[in-house]
Amino acid sequence: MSIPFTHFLVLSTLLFFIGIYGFLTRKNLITMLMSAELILNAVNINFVVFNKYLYPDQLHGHFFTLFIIGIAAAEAAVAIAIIINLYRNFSTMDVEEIDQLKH
Amino acid sequence: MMEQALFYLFSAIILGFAIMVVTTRRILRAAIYLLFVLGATAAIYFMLHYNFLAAVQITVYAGGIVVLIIFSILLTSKMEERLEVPALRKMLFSGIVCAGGAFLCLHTILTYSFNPVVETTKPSDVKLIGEQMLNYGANGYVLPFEVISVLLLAAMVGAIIIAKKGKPQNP
Amino acid sequence: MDLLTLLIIIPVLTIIGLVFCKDHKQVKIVAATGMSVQLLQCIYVVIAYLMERKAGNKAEMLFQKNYMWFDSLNIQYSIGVDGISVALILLTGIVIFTGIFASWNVTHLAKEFFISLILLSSGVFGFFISLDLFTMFLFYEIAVIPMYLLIGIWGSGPKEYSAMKLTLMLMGGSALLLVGLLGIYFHSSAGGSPLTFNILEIAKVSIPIEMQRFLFPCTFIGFGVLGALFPFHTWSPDGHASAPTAVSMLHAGVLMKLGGYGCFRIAMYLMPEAAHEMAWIFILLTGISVIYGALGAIMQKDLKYINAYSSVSHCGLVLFALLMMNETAFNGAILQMVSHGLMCALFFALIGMIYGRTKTRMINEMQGIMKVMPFLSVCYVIGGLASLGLPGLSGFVAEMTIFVGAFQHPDMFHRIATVIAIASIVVTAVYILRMVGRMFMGPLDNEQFQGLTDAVWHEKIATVALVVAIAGMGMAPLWLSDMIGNSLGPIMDQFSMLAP
Amino acid sequence: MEFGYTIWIALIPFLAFLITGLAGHRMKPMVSGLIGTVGIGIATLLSYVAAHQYFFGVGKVDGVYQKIIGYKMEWLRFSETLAIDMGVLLDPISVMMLVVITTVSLMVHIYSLGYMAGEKGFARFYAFLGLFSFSMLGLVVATNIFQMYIFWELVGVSSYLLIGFYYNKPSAVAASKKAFIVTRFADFGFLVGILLLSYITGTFDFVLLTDPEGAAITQGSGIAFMGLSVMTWSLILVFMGGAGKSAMFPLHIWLPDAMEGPTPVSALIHAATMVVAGVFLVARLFPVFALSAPAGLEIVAIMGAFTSLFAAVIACTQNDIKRILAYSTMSQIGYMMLALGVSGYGGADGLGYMASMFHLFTHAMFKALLFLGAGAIIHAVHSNFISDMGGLRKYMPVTHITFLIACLAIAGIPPFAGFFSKDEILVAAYQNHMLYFLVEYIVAGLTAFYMFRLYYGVFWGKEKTYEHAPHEAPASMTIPLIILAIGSATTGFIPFQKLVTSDGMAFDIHFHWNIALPSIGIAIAGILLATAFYRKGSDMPDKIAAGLGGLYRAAYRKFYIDEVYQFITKKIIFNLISRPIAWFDRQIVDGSMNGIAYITNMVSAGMKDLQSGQLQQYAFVLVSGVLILVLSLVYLMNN
Amino acid sequence: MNIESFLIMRHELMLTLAAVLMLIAELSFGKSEKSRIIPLAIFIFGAVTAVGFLPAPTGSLFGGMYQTSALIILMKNILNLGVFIVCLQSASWLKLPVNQDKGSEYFLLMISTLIGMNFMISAGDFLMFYLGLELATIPLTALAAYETYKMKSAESGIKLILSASLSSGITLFGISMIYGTTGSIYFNEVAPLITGDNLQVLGFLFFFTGLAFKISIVPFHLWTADVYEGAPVNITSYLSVVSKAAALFILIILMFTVFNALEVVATKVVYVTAILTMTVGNLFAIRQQNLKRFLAFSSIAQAGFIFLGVIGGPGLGITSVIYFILIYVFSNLGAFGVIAVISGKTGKENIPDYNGLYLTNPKLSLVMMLSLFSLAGIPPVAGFFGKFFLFAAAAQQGYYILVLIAVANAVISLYYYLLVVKAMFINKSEQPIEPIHSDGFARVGMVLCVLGMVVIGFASIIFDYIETLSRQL
Repeated sequence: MSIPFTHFLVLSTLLFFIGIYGFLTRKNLITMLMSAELILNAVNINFVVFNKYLYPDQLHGHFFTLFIIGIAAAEAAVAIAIIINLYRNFSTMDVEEIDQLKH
Repeated sequence: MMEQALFYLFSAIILGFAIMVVTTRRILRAAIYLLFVLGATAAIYFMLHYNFLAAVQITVYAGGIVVLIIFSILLTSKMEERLEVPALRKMLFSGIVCAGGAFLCLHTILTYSFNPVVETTKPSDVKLIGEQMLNYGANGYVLPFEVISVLLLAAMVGAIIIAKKGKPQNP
Repeated sequence: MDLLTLLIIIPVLTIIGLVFCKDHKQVKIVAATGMSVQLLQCIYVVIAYLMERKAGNKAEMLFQKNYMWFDSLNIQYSIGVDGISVALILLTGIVIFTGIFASWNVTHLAKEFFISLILLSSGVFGFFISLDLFTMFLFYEIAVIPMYLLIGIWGSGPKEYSAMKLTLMLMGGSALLLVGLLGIYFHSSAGGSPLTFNILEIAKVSIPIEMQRFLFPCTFIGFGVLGALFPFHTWSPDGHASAPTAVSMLHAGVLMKLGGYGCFRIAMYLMPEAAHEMAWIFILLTGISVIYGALGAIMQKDLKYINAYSSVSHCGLVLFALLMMNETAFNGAILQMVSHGLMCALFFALIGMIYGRTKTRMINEMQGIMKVMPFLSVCYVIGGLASLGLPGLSGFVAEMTIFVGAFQHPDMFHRIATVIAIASIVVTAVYILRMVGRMFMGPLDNEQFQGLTDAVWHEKIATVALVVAIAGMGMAPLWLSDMIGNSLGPIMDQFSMLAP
Repeated sequence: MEFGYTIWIALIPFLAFLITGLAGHRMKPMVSGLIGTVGIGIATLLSYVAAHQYFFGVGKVDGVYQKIIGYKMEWLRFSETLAIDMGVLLDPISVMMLVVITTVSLMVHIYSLGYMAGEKGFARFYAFLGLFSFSMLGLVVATNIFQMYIFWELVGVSSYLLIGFYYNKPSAVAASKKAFIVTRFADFGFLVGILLLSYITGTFDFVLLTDPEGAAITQGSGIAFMGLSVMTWSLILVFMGGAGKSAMFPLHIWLPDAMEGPTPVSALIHAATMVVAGVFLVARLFPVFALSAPAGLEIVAIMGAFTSLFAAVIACTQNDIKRILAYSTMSQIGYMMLALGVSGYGGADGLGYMASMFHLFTHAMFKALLFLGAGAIIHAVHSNFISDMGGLRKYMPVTHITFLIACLAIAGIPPFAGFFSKDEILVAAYQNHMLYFLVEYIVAGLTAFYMFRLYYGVFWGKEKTYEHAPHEAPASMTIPLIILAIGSATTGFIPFQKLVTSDGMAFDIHFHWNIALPSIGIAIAGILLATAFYRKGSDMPDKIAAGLGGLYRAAYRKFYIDEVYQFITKKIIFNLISRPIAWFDRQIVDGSMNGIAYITNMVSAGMKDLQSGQLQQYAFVLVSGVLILVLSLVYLMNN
Repeated sequence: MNIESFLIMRHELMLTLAAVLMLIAELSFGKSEKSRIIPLAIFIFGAVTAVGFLPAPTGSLFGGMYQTSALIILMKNILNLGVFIVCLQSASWLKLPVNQDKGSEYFLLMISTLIGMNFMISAGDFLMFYLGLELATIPLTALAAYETYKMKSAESGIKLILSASLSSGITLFGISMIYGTTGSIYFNEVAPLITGDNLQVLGFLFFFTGLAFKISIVPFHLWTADVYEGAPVNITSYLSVVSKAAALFILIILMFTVFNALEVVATKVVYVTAILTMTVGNLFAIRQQNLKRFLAFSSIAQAGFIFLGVIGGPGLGITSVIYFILIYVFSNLGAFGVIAVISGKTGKENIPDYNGLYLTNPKLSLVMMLSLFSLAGIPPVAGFFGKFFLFAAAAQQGYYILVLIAVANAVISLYYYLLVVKAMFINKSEQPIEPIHSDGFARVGMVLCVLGMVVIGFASIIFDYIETLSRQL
């Protein structure tokens, strides 16, 4: 194996923080959701790589990733339902406008 | 060598498009870039011989989630609309935090002495995955499987009741 | 049911009875009956105690009972009394009894009023009979909290502010206290014996001195807040001024004694070394309390403020005496608690009654009311005289015991502090006489006061009971002083190793 | 115990107090008056019996009068050695005081039946009188210095109550308050003195304290403090209490004001009994003073001398009949103090002591008489001021004669009582220091002058027009006058040197013509001067007063002592101490408590933007929170 | 698999069964019969709760993925009790016309979150833990956004789900690091491999964040108040009590098993966050006018107090945490019950609206007062005992300064609780809330709460029982 193992981790970590950056800056709710997906994806890479390179005799990381993907889907479904409700009933998509509740 | 090149290519795709996802001002494009990121990730899974996982990644992520997102975008946004650029302050602080975080994590990770085992050729074939998935002994995943089914059901129900039409009381 | 637990059971039963009352009249009858029974029970406890001692029972605590409560932490419902607690129980019995009669005119939410009042008193009784720190703390808090509602709902003036301030400051004190108690608990084990909250057990253990240095101030200030230790006394003027009559009575009369008792029984008894080491700081503070309270009282115009500051001074004297750490001074401190309890109750009862008639508590708005309400005025003067330490009334006995005790201290600093404290009796005379002179004497000019009436039967019950108690204690103090003194032996043993 | 009954001398008035106090408003006024009078009458009888028994019976053993404990019970115990006992200690001075107090008190009781008749609060008056008698009797028989302190305080409070008897009169209220507070201040010294004394000697008991061979005296002069031994300090402090009660300068200011009380009260309390308590106190502790703290005794003498002169000067200028008598009382007490101060202990050295007690005794008689006489006069003319009086001798013959006897007695004209006692004092002063003698000599002259100024002003001088024609007082008032007049005329012949001496042993005195004659001379001179000025009325006094100018005015305004006190109390204590403390308490101490609450609220308000409602801000905080935790725990704090 | 395995998993199975019954009921009941679902659901849930208390075997299943012990069973029972009371309190709200046809979904979602929590507590590996966590969160967001016609409800839903997804992302990152350094996701395999290496500490902290987010520990708490305020009252109470309790349970389990080796780090984290949480929660609570928001901050502060127990270590620490949570369930639900009743009938949720409540609604006011006193830790209600033991636990480890800060905070908290008491009892109002007749379910709920608050404190047997169980952890 010639690809340094840690490069995967660099990749995933960077992806993780890019996701977080997106989450912190994007104003549109859907783009925030996308950033969250990036975060999960980064974690997935971690699990897979660890599984593959460090502990290949079991499939813990592999399965973990599988389940994360499943849950990401469920999460996205509910989030999008709420977003659509917000848009439909209150016609807003901007996270900065959603601040009736504060202080 | 080939592998290496591919890996860095995919890495570049992932990171590049990820940045695009979080910066582009066109929301639909962002979704498409996300698709690229997820696809490239799947490609890496393939490289690692986790074929089943890669397939799931493509079907569920690309095929499911991204499509869902695209639909919702189509439902809620106008095509010509450009997203607002976030306030500079926000970008600056978030950028600092994220960069700092990345540095911190990378530093920690890179100073840790991992012991990568020598490449084992244990195939991750679908049969083995299936066996483990439905095994209720040690290293079996039938219980999580059941649980996630409950979760998906609940999420579905939840999504439905919210998306159900109802009249707003106080817009 | 044992003798002491009955002291808690009776108020609780009274409260239950009150819940089922239909109207004001029933409420008052039930409350008065309950508290009369309670008073009799208190007297019975005193008699039983004295008989038992006479029969030669030398145990540190009598009527002791232990019931395991929280097994895993060795928390027990552990009760017992010695002469000190008996004296204070009697005081509480008298004050709550008179308090009921003094609040005969409460009509707004009367049921709730009496329930809160009696709940408060049950906390006080529980506190005095407890030998277990946890139980004690529990009762302590039960005694403090109803105060908020009592002042807030039935008070006058800036009642919400005062009630809040009082509650928060007292709770702040109890917060410190809690830390202290926990610290004591976790150092109560000697040589592998289980941790305990039991005071008598802890007294046998020597808490490490470094720990004591932290825990002693916590507990002492914790209780000191309730005992109006300078500079944590400021809840007292506002609280007393806003509180309804019976609450002021109970609060100044009994609750503030919890502070002194706690300082004594817990802070000093359990941590004698630190007490000895740090006494000077607190002697300074209490010395300031004594003089400062008295001087502060001079300029006040509101009767309740006068008495509140006077309480600061008198309660300061209690703590001051405790810090002198000799038998006579201890005795004096306890006597002062009883005496001040009775006096304060009398004062506040009378202020309530006078205020009920004149609708003012400002001494400069009253003059010559002796003419229309001689009974109340005479009782007030008696209270005032007791407060300034007139022989034949309770205050003298207590103060002299304190001064004699304190002055026997071999250290110069303590004796000088004592002399300064003694100076307070002059200042006390100034404000008491000023108040008496302004209010009761002189011509009755105010037309509105001409038609006022003197005390009625329930008011007379309250005041006469207190006056008799004050005079009784003042004229025949020996039995009380002996009863307290005989119980000081084990406590002095704690301090004996510190003898210079 | 053969003297066990003596306890009842004190207790009977107390019972009378309880009865009249608690039930007085339910009975006819006169009944309560009679109860009180009968009570004190019995007490008087008992004290006569006791005096007889003591002086002429069992009191003397081997030529020495013993200290006899008639009764004793433990009242409050402080420690093994320190306890307050209640009891009766009989020795020459206490027995003598019993006689004085009961006698004068009885006279006042009887007198008041007439004087106070019809007053509102008659029963209350008798209750207070009973209380006072009880306290005063308890004071003099005290076996224990703390018992004495207790009754000392009780005396003070009964004095307070009686001065303020007319409680709806603001001046009376103010006077009572002043009396109480000033004496209270003095008592502070007394109390500290007692504590110091007990700290040194370990006892409160008089018998132990005053035993000349006792440990208390012999080990007394230990450590010194500011040049004086601690024992001396403690006695000075104790004397401070005595000075307060006995109106020694500068603690005298309450006494003239105390005249606001009913006149019989002034006679009893502020002339005959209570005000001499200070003298009695010093006499009681005399062995201690004399043997272990001569410096203390020196102070007593100086205070006595100064006060007697000071008060006499003021007395010459006053216009209010009772105030003149009050200053006169002060002056005479100064005499007694001086006598104690110059005395030695034992045998003929104790001449001053004997003289002081002697003068106390005679003074009680004639001063009570003077006050009661003044009462009769005031009763008749309804005014206190000499300027409103004149020519009363025609209307009130009995009063006139008795008053004259009293004036002669106080002026020191033989054979009236005052002459003998005052003469002994002058002798004692002379033997000690010339200066004391000179002062007292002048005071004797001044006394004669102002007494006769008063006498002439009231009974002679220009006749005023009276609204109601003055008439002689009723029998209940004149009988006590007559009895006391007899006393004033005759008690000078009692051989005090045989009965009341510093060590209980009799001694002989020699008559000193060289002192007696000049003193008679100066008294007569004073009388003559007064006769010249006031018998007919003349403008000479005014001219002299004008000539003296500032000095006269200062004396008239009582040397501005009251103003000084006013300044100290009102301006300094009230404004500079109490008011700032009240302010400090509200603003600083309480303010800091409120400040904590305020700051909490402010912080709370300041933090509200943390919760901005912006989801991304929340996420930002969350992420930075994790990173800060990581940074600090992984890198900064990981040891 | 045998019958015993079913008994071991009986909580989850019963709940799943209940969920299925709800589905069936939804499908089989006609539109007019929809209202009958509510009593049916409450009955079913009551039965589930009751059965949970029956003794049954404990053990580990699925190769260690699922484990249960007497202590865990107790935790589940506490959660059941809490949810049961919430259900009782929801009845009248569900009867409102706007919510009428969504009753079975409500119960279904609630039960599924409870299933998630049960699995989370019973988890034997990180995967089950994660699934349980998500199952406990995602349907809950749907519940928070339940009142689709209210902007605030939708806002609370979106805030919850987005921040939850962020926090779960962070948690997963942490888990991945732990997996990377140990090679396993099973708790019992991971535990011995935790060495306190930097990366593990980092993983632990990321992981901790996810739970802290659920428990609303400062600085991960910011969503709490907004979500609580916006969500329907009953969901707020559910969030503040059950959801928080579940997260705390798993936190203490993990702290003292898997991450036991990281004690030093964990202690520091808990120490700092406990102080922050108490203080910030209190300072915010002081200013609140909306009662739900007020209780949100108060519950944040309570979490800070609970951390004192967490820092108290195994034994007394765990005991006191569980004991306190038990009391907290009753206390907080008591308060929320009153708010639910009043808000349901009048829509008033602000503190000034409660002025003079005692004169019109004495019983509600008393319940509210007792609950608040219990939250404040005032005897004789149980909160006093709970707090005392929490503080004792921290003091046992010698953290006296922490205890001192905590008690000072308790005083501040007393201040704002008293503000509400003041409004109800002391303040006068021109337009007080008219006398309210609450329905039977709500009453039963409140009676349960009051009973709980009164009995649990004095009945030392409960504390001793918990103590015995926690020693087995």
